[in-house]
Amino acid sequence: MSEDKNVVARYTTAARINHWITAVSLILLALSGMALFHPSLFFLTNLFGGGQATRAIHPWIGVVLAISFLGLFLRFFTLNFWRREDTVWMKNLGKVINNEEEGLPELGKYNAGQKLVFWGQSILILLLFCSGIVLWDVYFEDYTTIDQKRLSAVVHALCAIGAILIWIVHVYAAIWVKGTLRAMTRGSVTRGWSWKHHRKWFRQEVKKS
Amino acid sequence: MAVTRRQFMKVSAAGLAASSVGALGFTGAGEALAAGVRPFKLERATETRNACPYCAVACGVLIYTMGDRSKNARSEIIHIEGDPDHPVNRGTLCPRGAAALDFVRSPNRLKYPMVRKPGSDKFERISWDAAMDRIAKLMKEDRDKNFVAKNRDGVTVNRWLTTGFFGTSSQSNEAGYLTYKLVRATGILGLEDQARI
Amino acid sequence: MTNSWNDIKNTDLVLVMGGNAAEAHPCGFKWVVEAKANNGAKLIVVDPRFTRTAAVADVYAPIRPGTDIAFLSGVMRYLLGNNKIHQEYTKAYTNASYLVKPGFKFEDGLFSGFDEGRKAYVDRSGWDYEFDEQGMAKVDETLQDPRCVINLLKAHVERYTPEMVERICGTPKDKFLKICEMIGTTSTSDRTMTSMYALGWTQHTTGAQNIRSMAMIQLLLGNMGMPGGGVNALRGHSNVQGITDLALLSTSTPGYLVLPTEKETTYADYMKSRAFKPIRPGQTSFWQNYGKFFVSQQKSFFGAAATKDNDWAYDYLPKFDVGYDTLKIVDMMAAGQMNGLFCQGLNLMMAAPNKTKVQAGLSKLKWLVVIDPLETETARFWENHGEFNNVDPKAIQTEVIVLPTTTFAEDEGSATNSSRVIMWHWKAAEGPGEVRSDMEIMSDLFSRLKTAYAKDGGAFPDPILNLTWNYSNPHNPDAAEVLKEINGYAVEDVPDPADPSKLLLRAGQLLPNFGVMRDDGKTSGGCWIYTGVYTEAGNMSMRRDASDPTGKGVFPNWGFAWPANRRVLYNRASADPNGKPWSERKKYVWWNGSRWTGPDVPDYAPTVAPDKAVGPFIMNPEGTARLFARAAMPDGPFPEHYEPMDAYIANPLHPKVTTNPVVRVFAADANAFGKPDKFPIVATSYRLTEHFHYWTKNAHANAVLQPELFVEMGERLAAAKGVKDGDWVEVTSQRGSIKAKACVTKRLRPIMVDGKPCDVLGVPIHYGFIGLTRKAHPMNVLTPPVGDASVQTPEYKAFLVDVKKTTPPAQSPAVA
Amino acid sequence: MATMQSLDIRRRSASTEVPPQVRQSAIQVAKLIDVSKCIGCKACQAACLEWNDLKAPIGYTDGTYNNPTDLTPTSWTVMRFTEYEKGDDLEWLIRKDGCMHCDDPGCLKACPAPGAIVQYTNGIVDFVSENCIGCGYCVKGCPFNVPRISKVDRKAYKCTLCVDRVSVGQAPACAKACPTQAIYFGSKEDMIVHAEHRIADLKSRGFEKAGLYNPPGVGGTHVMYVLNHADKPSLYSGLPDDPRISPMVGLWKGVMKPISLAAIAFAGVFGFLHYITKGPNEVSDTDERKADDLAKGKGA
Repeated sequence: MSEDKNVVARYTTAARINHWITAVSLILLALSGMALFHPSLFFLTNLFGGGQATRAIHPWIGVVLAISFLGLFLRFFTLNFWRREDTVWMKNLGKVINNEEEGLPELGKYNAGQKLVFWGQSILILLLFCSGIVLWDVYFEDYTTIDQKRLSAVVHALCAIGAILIWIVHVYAAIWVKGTLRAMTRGSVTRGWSWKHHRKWFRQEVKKS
Repeated sequence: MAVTRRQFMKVSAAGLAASSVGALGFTGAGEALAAGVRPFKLERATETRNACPYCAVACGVLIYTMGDRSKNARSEIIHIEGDPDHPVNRGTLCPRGAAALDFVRSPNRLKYPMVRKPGSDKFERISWDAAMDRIAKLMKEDRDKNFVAKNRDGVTVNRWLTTGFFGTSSQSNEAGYLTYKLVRATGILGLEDQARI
Repeated sequence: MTNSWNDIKNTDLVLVMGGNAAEAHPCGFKWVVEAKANNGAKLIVVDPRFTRTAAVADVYAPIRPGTDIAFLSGVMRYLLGNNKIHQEYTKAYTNASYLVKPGFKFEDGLFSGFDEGRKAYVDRSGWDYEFDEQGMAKVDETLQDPRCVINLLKAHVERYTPEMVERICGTPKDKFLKICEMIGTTSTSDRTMTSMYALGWTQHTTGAQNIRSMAMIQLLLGNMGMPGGGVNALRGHSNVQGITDLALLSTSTPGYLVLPTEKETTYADYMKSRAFKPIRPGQTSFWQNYGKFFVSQQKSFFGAAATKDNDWAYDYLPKFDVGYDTLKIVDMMAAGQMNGLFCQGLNLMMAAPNKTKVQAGLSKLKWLVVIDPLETETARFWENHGEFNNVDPKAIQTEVIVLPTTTFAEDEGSATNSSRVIMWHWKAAEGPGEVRSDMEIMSDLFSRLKTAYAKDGGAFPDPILNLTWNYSNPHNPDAAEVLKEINGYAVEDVPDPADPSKLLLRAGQLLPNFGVMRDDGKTSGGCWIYTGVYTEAGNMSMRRDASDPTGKGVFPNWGFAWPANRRVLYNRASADPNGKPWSERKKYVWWNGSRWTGPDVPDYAPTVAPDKAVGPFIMNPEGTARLFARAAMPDGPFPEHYEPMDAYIANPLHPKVTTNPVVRVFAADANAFGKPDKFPIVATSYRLTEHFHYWTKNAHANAVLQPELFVEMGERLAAAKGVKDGDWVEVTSQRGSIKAKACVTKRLRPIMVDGKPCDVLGVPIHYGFIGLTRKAHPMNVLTPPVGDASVQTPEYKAFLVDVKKTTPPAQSPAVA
Repeated sequence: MATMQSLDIRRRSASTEVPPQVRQSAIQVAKLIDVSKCIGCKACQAACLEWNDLKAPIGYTDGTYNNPTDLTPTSWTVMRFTEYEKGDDLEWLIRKDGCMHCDDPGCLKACPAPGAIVQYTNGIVDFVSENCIGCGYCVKGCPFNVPRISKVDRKAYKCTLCVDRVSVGQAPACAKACPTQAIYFGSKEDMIVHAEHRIADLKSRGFEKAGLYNPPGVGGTHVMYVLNHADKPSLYSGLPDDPRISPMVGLWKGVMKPISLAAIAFAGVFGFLHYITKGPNEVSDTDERKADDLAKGKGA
């Protein structure tokens, strides 16, 4: 338990740094990737010092993301195994969206939505990483055929869009569900927030103290 | 005749280049759409009519040089391509002729007279004067010593057999003629070129 | 070339044999492609390799290297036997009807007059016509007499049946007959064949006879002097034609005059064998003017010092005992008989056969002067380049002086192309560093020698002291001035022979044509065939009128073609004896009732009417062309197949005389030849289109296009040796061995020779240890030091080797 | 001589602006490569190197005549040699490879950098180096495997059809050099007519299947071939039988682009609407109290 008696510790400092490295990488990747994906967004390359620089930097940011995300993955994957209550929660997704959460099962550290975000990003980032390597001509041009590169381009773009959509959901959820953001900014959440959203986890935390 | 054509070519090339700027129509397309067409590199180059140095098709070539032959501009050859008027090649060139520039500008061009002394493992640079003096001296020594004025039968033969001369089939007729005169005047019989090897 | 590059477009059939025109002369070959595309012409390629010329051919046939005479004799047999000859042409314009002396015989591979001990036809008196009392050759117009040339020829080629051709050449009979049939179609008056050959025919011990064989075929077909016909030598260097004309050759002087032999002790002796009296009634026998050309030339060389009294400075010329050709010079060098050598733009280390011998010879010289725009193997023959040139510089005592020269782009002057067209080129820029032109170098050398001889005297200084060098700038003459000297001018006023009261030429006036040359010293001219190139009307080699009024590819006002601006030689033969064109389609030069006319300059006296029966081959004293060569060739009046010196098989025609019996073999080379038991593969050398000899390995782009030495071999041979594309192989001949990468190809199939499969291996010549290309063993390590019996061109095109898989060469540090 | 023509732009890579459409080039240019006349001499390669100031590296031989062995950033055209045995007869099929200047260029379609690839109204497809970002998408877009990315400057290179020469009324360097008129340059219309004559000649010489290679899958090309065996283009060192822009590239650079942006926009809009209609999900006081209770051990 936190020193502050009114809050519950949710993320360690290391976890938060890890998260924010991932977050920043993902945003930069999205910006640079979108710049190269759609002509109307090419102007975004100016953020990175022009088209050449964007093209050169993007894969390196991808490497940062991959490593960083691997850290997150190792940290959290055990907490993201699917449980029976997640299925129930998912069945009541409509209620969740309508801010009617009465009667939903008590949840552990993560709800089903968060788990889907987690697994979704895990899979997509893996795919992005692999397809990105294939497309990273500077170092890997000679290892694949052009058809494999073409496939990778499609996969990369699709996964990127997927990841961006998930990211939007993720960010919006943090905005929508008040009190969430501080988990990643200050590392702790209020007791009330914990009670409301992750009661099972809250109980465990209480028990631990 | 040559001058006329060269002048004509110069005028027309410049004309083409100038009119093309308008023809490109980039002003109409707008700055954003102007493409980076590489400027025509021969626009103001000096054109000289020459012949390919390789095989005996002797294709006509046009040599383009940087510099307008003014006193203070050293001409540098920047491009060589076929002479479209030449009846045989009509502007075409083979892979050797098309790369004749790389022969002229080869890193393996000899630039200075050099001598390799007996037993040495290197060339040393010498002056033209020293080189030519040395050659004349070597020639005269050998000729004076080994010139055969009469053969065993006492017939005048005036020949010099201990020095040979391989001439080149790539020099001009005029250079070849001078070479012939000089070599024969010394009495050398061992005079050959690439004609039959 | 008897015809011109442009004229090829007029042809109906192109035979590329003994050459590889598409690769060696791509821009000239365009006229073959043009003839195919626009004249319905067909292209036949006969070559040991399926070349890039073959890639665009209608018919390709393989042939074993060095068996061209057997093939061509087989063609002659077919033409004669199937009446596919141009009867009227053959009868009127060749010596077909001439009677040959009874002394002429051919038995067991030898012509009459052979001396076994001297390996020469010592008595060639039988190789001639029968003459009547007036000294005129006897003829049988009915062609019935068995001693007629044509009947002797028939008998001679009778042995070359299609089966024999297949046995010797390895050319499948059906392919051979198909080609014969195609060639036969050009015996009609409205169709012509052109022959394009190059070093594939010359570089054999039977080189000159290869070409003669084709000339005979063309005569039988009536294709000489015809548009789209002729025998066309595709010459190698840009000015090899000009330098041949100007005689940078051991026993020649400019304009195809011959240097005196030591037997010709006086000018009168010399001229005795050069009377060239006609041997048929009323013939031109143009060489009767020999004296005029010779005297004018001596005046050019020695000016006022050449007088009637001193026999026009006859003694100033060296007199030869034997020819000092390349092989002879190298042999003398290797025997330590030479002290000094100049290599002016000729890379002897690469260009002469048997590199080991050349290397040894150069090492025995006291001094070597290399005049070249590029680094060469010759200039660095003493330098160690690992296994590519494994020598010890310390042991080599030759002093080497290298003089850098300008290239084509950096000097001006004229050059003569393969079509004999003399064309001027202009200087574009200065060369790099301290380079000087050949003219400047020669002038400098001359000036120093002259000064030294004037000052100190020495051996026979007269020709040096009296050599004309009276140019405005004697240290670096203006090329135009030299061309004027070559063209010739009147030394003093020349009266008109027709009307002595009139002046034909003023003193100093440039000669308009060689017809005005004189043997009394009144005219000067360095090379009679060039006369007309620089007249009072200006420098004709500068003419650049690209018009071709008749569309026959003549371009009469582009440059100047020797002789007399004539583009097709023997063109009188394009009209029948009555002066009418043989056919409308092949109309070229004809009699219009008062003179000869047509798009070209007639090769004939312009106003001599056809009824005078003057033959079209005006250089010959008989006025006709020779199917029977008389004694002009050292190895026989008819061509005969002999095996290359590295003989693959015993000659099936006469096993006792397998090789050319009169080939010159130096004592030092007695063991230089390989036998098939040890070297069972036939090799041939050749040029690649991406390279020019040994220059372009120094040019970046060409080094990119073909960077490294390889040898080509067929799939059967490669399989037998366990070799794949790109593997290193060692090729060994009796002379030595080289390493190269293997190029395994379907284009070299084994051919059936004498009933057995024969593998052929090809080696490009271009690579050495200097250059931007990958370092390589010069391939002339492999080639035999022996030449054509007639002109001593080395036998590069057919030799025996063995091949095996090997390891890459150890790379040595790069130099130059 | 090539004809003078304007070089207005018809297409420009990754551009949302529409090029001016009013002016239309009078002439579509084309280069016709007649393999039946080609002697594989590589004059075109040498001329290309010289004109474009390319210093290709000097390589090694691999035991074939193909040198350089492939297109590179410094070799924009290469000859490809194939030995083709047809019964007892051998044919040496030699093809000059290089940019085909497709009418519907896959490279341009794939390129993400505005103006890095342009197609002029005369049909020439050109790479504009200053705009090129070196991503290699053109390589993926090209149905002929032509563009190459330089390892030195990471920019894409290929044959420009000598646009600098054509723009001043000269033929491309390769076409001018070709000794046997195997490369012929002019208006596309004229080239097609010329090709018909050539095909007739080839048919008369026994090449029944001779024909023109001007593949419709890419809208036709401005570099066309006359082939002896037009029924089997792939005989010629793998010339595609029916080239078209890869469907994957079509997907990637086609529908995916708008759909993706729409999806992202939709997600954003959905979130916004959700927020303003449903409002934030806040923790109530009750929740706080119950949580406190639990924390203090009173809760359930």
